[in-house]
Amino acid sequence: MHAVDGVTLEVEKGSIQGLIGPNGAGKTTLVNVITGYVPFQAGKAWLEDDQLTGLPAHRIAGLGVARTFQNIRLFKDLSAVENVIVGMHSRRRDDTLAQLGTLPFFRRDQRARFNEAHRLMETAGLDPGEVGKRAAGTLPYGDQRRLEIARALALQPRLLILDEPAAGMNPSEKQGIRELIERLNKDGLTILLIDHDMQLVMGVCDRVAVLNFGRKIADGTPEQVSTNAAVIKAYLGTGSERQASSAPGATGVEAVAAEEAQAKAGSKPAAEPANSILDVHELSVSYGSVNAVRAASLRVAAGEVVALIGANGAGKTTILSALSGLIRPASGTAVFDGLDLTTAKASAIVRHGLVHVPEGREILGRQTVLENLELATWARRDRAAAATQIAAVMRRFPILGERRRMRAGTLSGGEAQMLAIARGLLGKPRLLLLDEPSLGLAPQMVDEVFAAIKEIHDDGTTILLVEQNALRALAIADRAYVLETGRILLTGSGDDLLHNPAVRRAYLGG
Amino acid sequence: MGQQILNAIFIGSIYALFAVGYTLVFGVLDILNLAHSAVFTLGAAVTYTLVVNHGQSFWLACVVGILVAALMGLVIEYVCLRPLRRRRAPPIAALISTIGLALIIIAAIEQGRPGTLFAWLWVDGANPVTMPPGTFPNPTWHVAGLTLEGSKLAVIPISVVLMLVLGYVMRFTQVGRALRAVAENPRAARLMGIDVDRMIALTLIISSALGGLAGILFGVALGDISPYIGRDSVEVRGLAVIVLGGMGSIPGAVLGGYLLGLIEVLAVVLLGSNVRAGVAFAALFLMLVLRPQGFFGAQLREKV
Amino acid sequence: MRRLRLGSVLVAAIIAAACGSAGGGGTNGNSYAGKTIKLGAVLSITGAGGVYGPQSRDGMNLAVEQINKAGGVNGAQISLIVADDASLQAQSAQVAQTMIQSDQDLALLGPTLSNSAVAVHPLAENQKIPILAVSTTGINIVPNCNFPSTVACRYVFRDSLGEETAIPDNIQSYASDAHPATGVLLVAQDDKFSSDGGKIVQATVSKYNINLLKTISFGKNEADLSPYVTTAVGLHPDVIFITSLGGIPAKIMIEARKQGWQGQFLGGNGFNTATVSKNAGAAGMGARSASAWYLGNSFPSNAEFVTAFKTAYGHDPDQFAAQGYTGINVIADAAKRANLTFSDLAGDRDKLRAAMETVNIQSPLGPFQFTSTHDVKQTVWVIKMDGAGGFTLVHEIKPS
Amino acid sequence: MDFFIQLFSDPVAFWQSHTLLVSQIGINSILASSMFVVLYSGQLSLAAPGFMAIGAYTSVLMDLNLHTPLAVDFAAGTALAGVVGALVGLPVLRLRGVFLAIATIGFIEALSLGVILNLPITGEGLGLRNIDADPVGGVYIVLISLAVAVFLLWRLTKGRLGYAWTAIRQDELAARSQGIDVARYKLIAFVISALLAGYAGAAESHLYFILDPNEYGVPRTVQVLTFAVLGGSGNVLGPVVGALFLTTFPFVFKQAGDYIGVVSGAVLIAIIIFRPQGIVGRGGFAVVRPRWWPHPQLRAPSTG
Repeated sequence: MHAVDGVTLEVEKGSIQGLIGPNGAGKTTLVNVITGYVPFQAGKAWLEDDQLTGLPAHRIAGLGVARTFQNIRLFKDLSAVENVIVGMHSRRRDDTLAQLGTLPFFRRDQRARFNEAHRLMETAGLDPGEVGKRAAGTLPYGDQRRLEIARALALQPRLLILDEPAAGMNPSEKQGIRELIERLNKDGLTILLIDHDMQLVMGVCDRVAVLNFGRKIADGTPEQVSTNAAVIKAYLGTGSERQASSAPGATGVEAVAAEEAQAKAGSKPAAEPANSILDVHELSVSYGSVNAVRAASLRVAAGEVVALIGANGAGKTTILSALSGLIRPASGTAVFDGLDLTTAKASAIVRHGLVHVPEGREILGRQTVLENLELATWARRDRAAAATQIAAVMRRFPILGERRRMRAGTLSGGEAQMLAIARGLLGKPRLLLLDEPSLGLAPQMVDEVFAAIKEIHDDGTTILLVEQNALRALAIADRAYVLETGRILLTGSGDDLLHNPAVRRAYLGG
Repeated sequence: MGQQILNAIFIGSIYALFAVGYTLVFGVLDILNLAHSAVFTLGAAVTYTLVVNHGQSFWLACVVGILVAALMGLVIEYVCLRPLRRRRAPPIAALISTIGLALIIIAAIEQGRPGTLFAWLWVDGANPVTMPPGTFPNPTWHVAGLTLEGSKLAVIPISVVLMLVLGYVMRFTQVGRALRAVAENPRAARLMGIDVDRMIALTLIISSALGGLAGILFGVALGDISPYIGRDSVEVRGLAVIVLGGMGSIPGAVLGGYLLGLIEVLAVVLLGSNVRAGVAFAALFLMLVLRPQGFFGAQLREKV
Repeated sequence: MRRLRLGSVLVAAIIAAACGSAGGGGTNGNSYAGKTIKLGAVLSITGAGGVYGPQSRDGMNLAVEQINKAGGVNGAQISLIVADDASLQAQSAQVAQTMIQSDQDLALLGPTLSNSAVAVHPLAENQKIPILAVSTTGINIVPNCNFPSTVACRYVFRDSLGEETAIPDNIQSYASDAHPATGVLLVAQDDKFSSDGGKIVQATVSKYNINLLKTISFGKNEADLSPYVTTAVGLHPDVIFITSLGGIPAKIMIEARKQGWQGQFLGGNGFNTATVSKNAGAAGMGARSASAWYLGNSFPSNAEFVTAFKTAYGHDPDQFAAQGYTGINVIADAAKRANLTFSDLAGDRDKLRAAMETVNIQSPLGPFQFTSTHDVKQTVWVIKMDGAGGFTLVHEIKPS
Repeated sequence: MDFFIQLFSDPVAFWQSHTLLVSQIGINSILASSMFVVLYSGQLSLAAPGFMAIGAYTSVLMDLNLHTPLAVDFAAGTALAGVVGALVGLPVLRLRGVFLAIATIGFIEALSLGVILNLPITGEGLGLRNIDADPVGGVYIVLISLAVAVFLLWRLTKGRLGYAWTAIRQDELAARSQGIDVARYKLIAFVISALLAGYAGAAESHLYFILDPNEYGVPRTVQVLTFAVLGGSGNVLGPVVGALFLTTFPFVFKQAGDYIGVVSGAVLIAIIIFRPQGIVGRGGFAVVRPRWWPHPQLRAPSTG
């Protein structure tokens, strides 16, 4: 299977090139290939007239290709300044002997480096005086992103690759990043920008390339791309023409407020059920200094399908993880059918009938499909029933029946997703948490997955669905919550939200 | 030569039995449990003390010895490992804490003399002792120039059967699957309702019980029980074995055990002198440089 | 230990009072009343030498208590500190250094193993403090402790029977009894005591035209000796010579008997302790070695020593206990005649050294004197294991 | 306690009566520092005793046979250790974590098999008698070289090299993205560590009248690792503190008597559990640091 397949991409010197595409489209893989983390299978890459093909990562960096990472990779225990100084490595003369002698010019250089580091942090919009001495890992999320950029700038790169610099940021932070990018570009830096936030990408990029399933499906000015039907299809999923006509436009930030109002007006007050099986109240979760979920409240009644939608980093997955006991919330309550989820052990939660099918499936690649299924019945006491259900499941997903003796690691993405869902079912759930079940799947697979979900629901299982294919999710959802940067932005019935522009904004940025 | 092959198979079984427990813990936790060889010694010591100083029957003593070893497994988990897991400490910290426990166990046995704190555990100090003859049936046959000694012969089927059972459990039972799940992806395991902590505790119990049993078999069959049998016979060799077989691989550990036994005896027969322990390591060193994943270590990549 | 010690004190008191032997009752004019003579013993309580060390310690403690109860050395009480060197060379040296420098001891005893002696004795010589070896029997212990340098060490003495005497005597006595034709030598190569023994065996056998078929060496930390024994037994020798330490001889005997070998075991000082005889059990029956001491020997002071020891510790003493006991008495006697000042340590150490050269006392080892090379001249007892943890006498060889 | 009483009441007498202890602390500190270098660059190498042996035997043999001045002996021993370090490092450094650890153990054992135990010139396992040893006077050399070593390391960790090492230790991937040649800097660290160990070996060999082969085995490497990890391997001072603490421990707690082993084992566990990052390091000395003291950069415990 090809993560990236025959992609040609030219970045014009001094320009900002955008690279977009739905999750799993292969954007990050492409970057990893360019920067030498993943070996080329075929093809070549040049930076101006330097060959990059086949060089080790550190050489490529030395040639002036700086990058940031999608999941921030700072040296967490070094201070912010030190992080930036590490970035100067490749263009810094080897001063080992000088240090040993603590020669004066070493001290001078050291001071010079500190000053430069401070300058770079200022460029990246950090206040060195304030954050300079703090350990990088303890900085707020936004600052960590900026620091990573400052560190990248320390290489004095010819090309700067930003991998989702704005992920999980709130509008004002995003605005800051946008200005930063534009400023860097004005100083003549060439930038390759990867981000989910259309509004950002469309706003700053001179040209935008679109990847889907490892292939380039469009390349051109933001206008051309944003009106390209293939792109819209790739993004909002395989909906009917009606949705396709409402293209993801580059609505300016100034429009945000207006849309906010429009959204509130457009959506009826959330018709939350009185008697709920799951009741989450003011739930807040934070990773260190990052507040991933801020006082989110939601309820699910028995028999419902409730969708939880929102852009990347909005906190959807975090909420699910908190519910299934993988992480402990900072505050708030979450009760499932009398069981306090904020304190119960993960194993107890499963036994109580709340089963979480995680993002990225997390199937056990080293065990066979059958073993995966049998293990899924771990929490159950009714062995016989479990056995029959395994058979039933394999009938429902014939592909699993065929492959039962194969190592799960060899399954394709779609098959793996089926396995993950089947595993969830075998846990005998009364409430099933599905996280991004269609992630990176081909359209026909997506159809199958949703068919399966519908079936499961018809069998009377309550479902809380996190899905970035909003149209598909809303289509089968009784109700939905729209999440933005850890907050519940609005809620309402599926149909209602389908037509709500705020949803589009939540997805395509703002 | 035939006799030498027997020697090799015998000591190989001991190595294998010991290493299986060793590698099991590494496979599940990615941690080297350096207290394992101390548990080996403890098993033998407890059994001897029960028989000789407390006049218990040999068979009862063996059972208790294994139980004590298993219990020590729990101690390792609750004292050395779990607190560090809770604090997300690096694996190297666990290395140190298990060293500490090993130190305690060995010192306790070493200092056990009449009238000391640990007299209940051991009274012979640093002295090596042997099971008094007659405490257990030990028929010896002389067949075709070979000496077949009951206690040594018994070791072979016992360890083979146990290792087969363990292999079966790991491969075909729900618990085995759960253990492998914890080893591969604890997060996924938790999502399936598996209590990871309990599984880890179970791992250490099994591992330590096997280690203790290996110690008992070694001490009884070789007529050598002392505070140092663990250190001298298996502590470092155990590492060699589990690497030869590929870290975390049970069949690998078994094969590695027998292989090491064979290499060593051949070294004695062919090269003479005291190159025994060294030869194995020369081989090990080469193999790590040439084929780091060992024979069965397909999963090395994930492990590192 | 404590409990036993208390018991022993009383008994020791009675005995010492009854017959003021073993260094008791001052004959010398000068008085050390109120002073303390600090001695340090470096012994292997744990590790390979743990088989011997505790015996020496018990013997020493017994002697100290008897002497102190009997009024001490010209009124001075002896305080003995025993430190464990875990049978490791480096640790041995560190322990000794602490005793010399920080404890400010007058003299040292030990260490248990020849392997450690090569680390400790040169140190003592270098620091000019008398040291009395009570169990080290390897080659070049005395007088040339700085081997290969041939300068005789002035501060190093020994009251234990060197393998250079023990092994040849043993072989000779057995050869004259049984005229064996072939032998195999099993030696722990990486231990000084053992490998020295091995060298001596190799040098001696030809004298009694025994054909040494093979020398099989192994590491002293080997746990499983079966392969070596199998090789040895495979050669069907009349004699198996074992020169090694601690539990090893017993393990070899057991394994060899199991494999159906019927010949004779010969060895050295490594055999001469109860533990070895006990562990070997029936397998060890008849195994011969030459010893510096024998439980039933007829020397007057031996009987007292044995009774006192049994009352104190509840079991028979062995060669190492006897040598340790003698060692303390030797130093006590020297100290008595040395006119110590108790103010100038270096001077006292020299005086003691000089006095030790002229020691002449009755001891469980017999009438005790040092040779000009600071070695011991004494009766040698060829003994064999009785298969039940004890030894029986074969020959008594008077000093030539 | 009288240990401290003397230390403070009569330092002169204390110094005179503990010179060998002090030198041993010095040696152990240098060894710990050599362990520190590799840990600091994110590698768990246990080869130190091997390089010690090289340094020790080389210097003593030169001293005894060629009668070259001490300085030359030391230099030769150290240099040879460095060269061997480079040769061993090249193939071995591909390995990570436990595998590197075990490969380096293999190196130690292979070395003792090939060189220490079976060559006439090295005494065939009986060790070498070094009649020129100076147990008391050696202390000054040791302390001076320790000071120098620590100072140099401290400088190194502050400069380009140190930043590279820290980057590698914390996140190899990110380090590469900053243009750091991971393989190269790992090797540099490995060789420096070899040099330090070699020097320590040479120095130690001139404190004792005997080179004890047993000092260059696995137990020693475990001991040194414990120094470094317990002291805190994120800071140059950590390993020195660790060595100081653990080396003096038995002297300080004389009243533990025979139970010293048990006690120190318990202490080991306690410390590592409550301070997984080591005694020195985050929140370690910060606790006792006076207000006017300059605030240190935060450093991570090495995960080896």
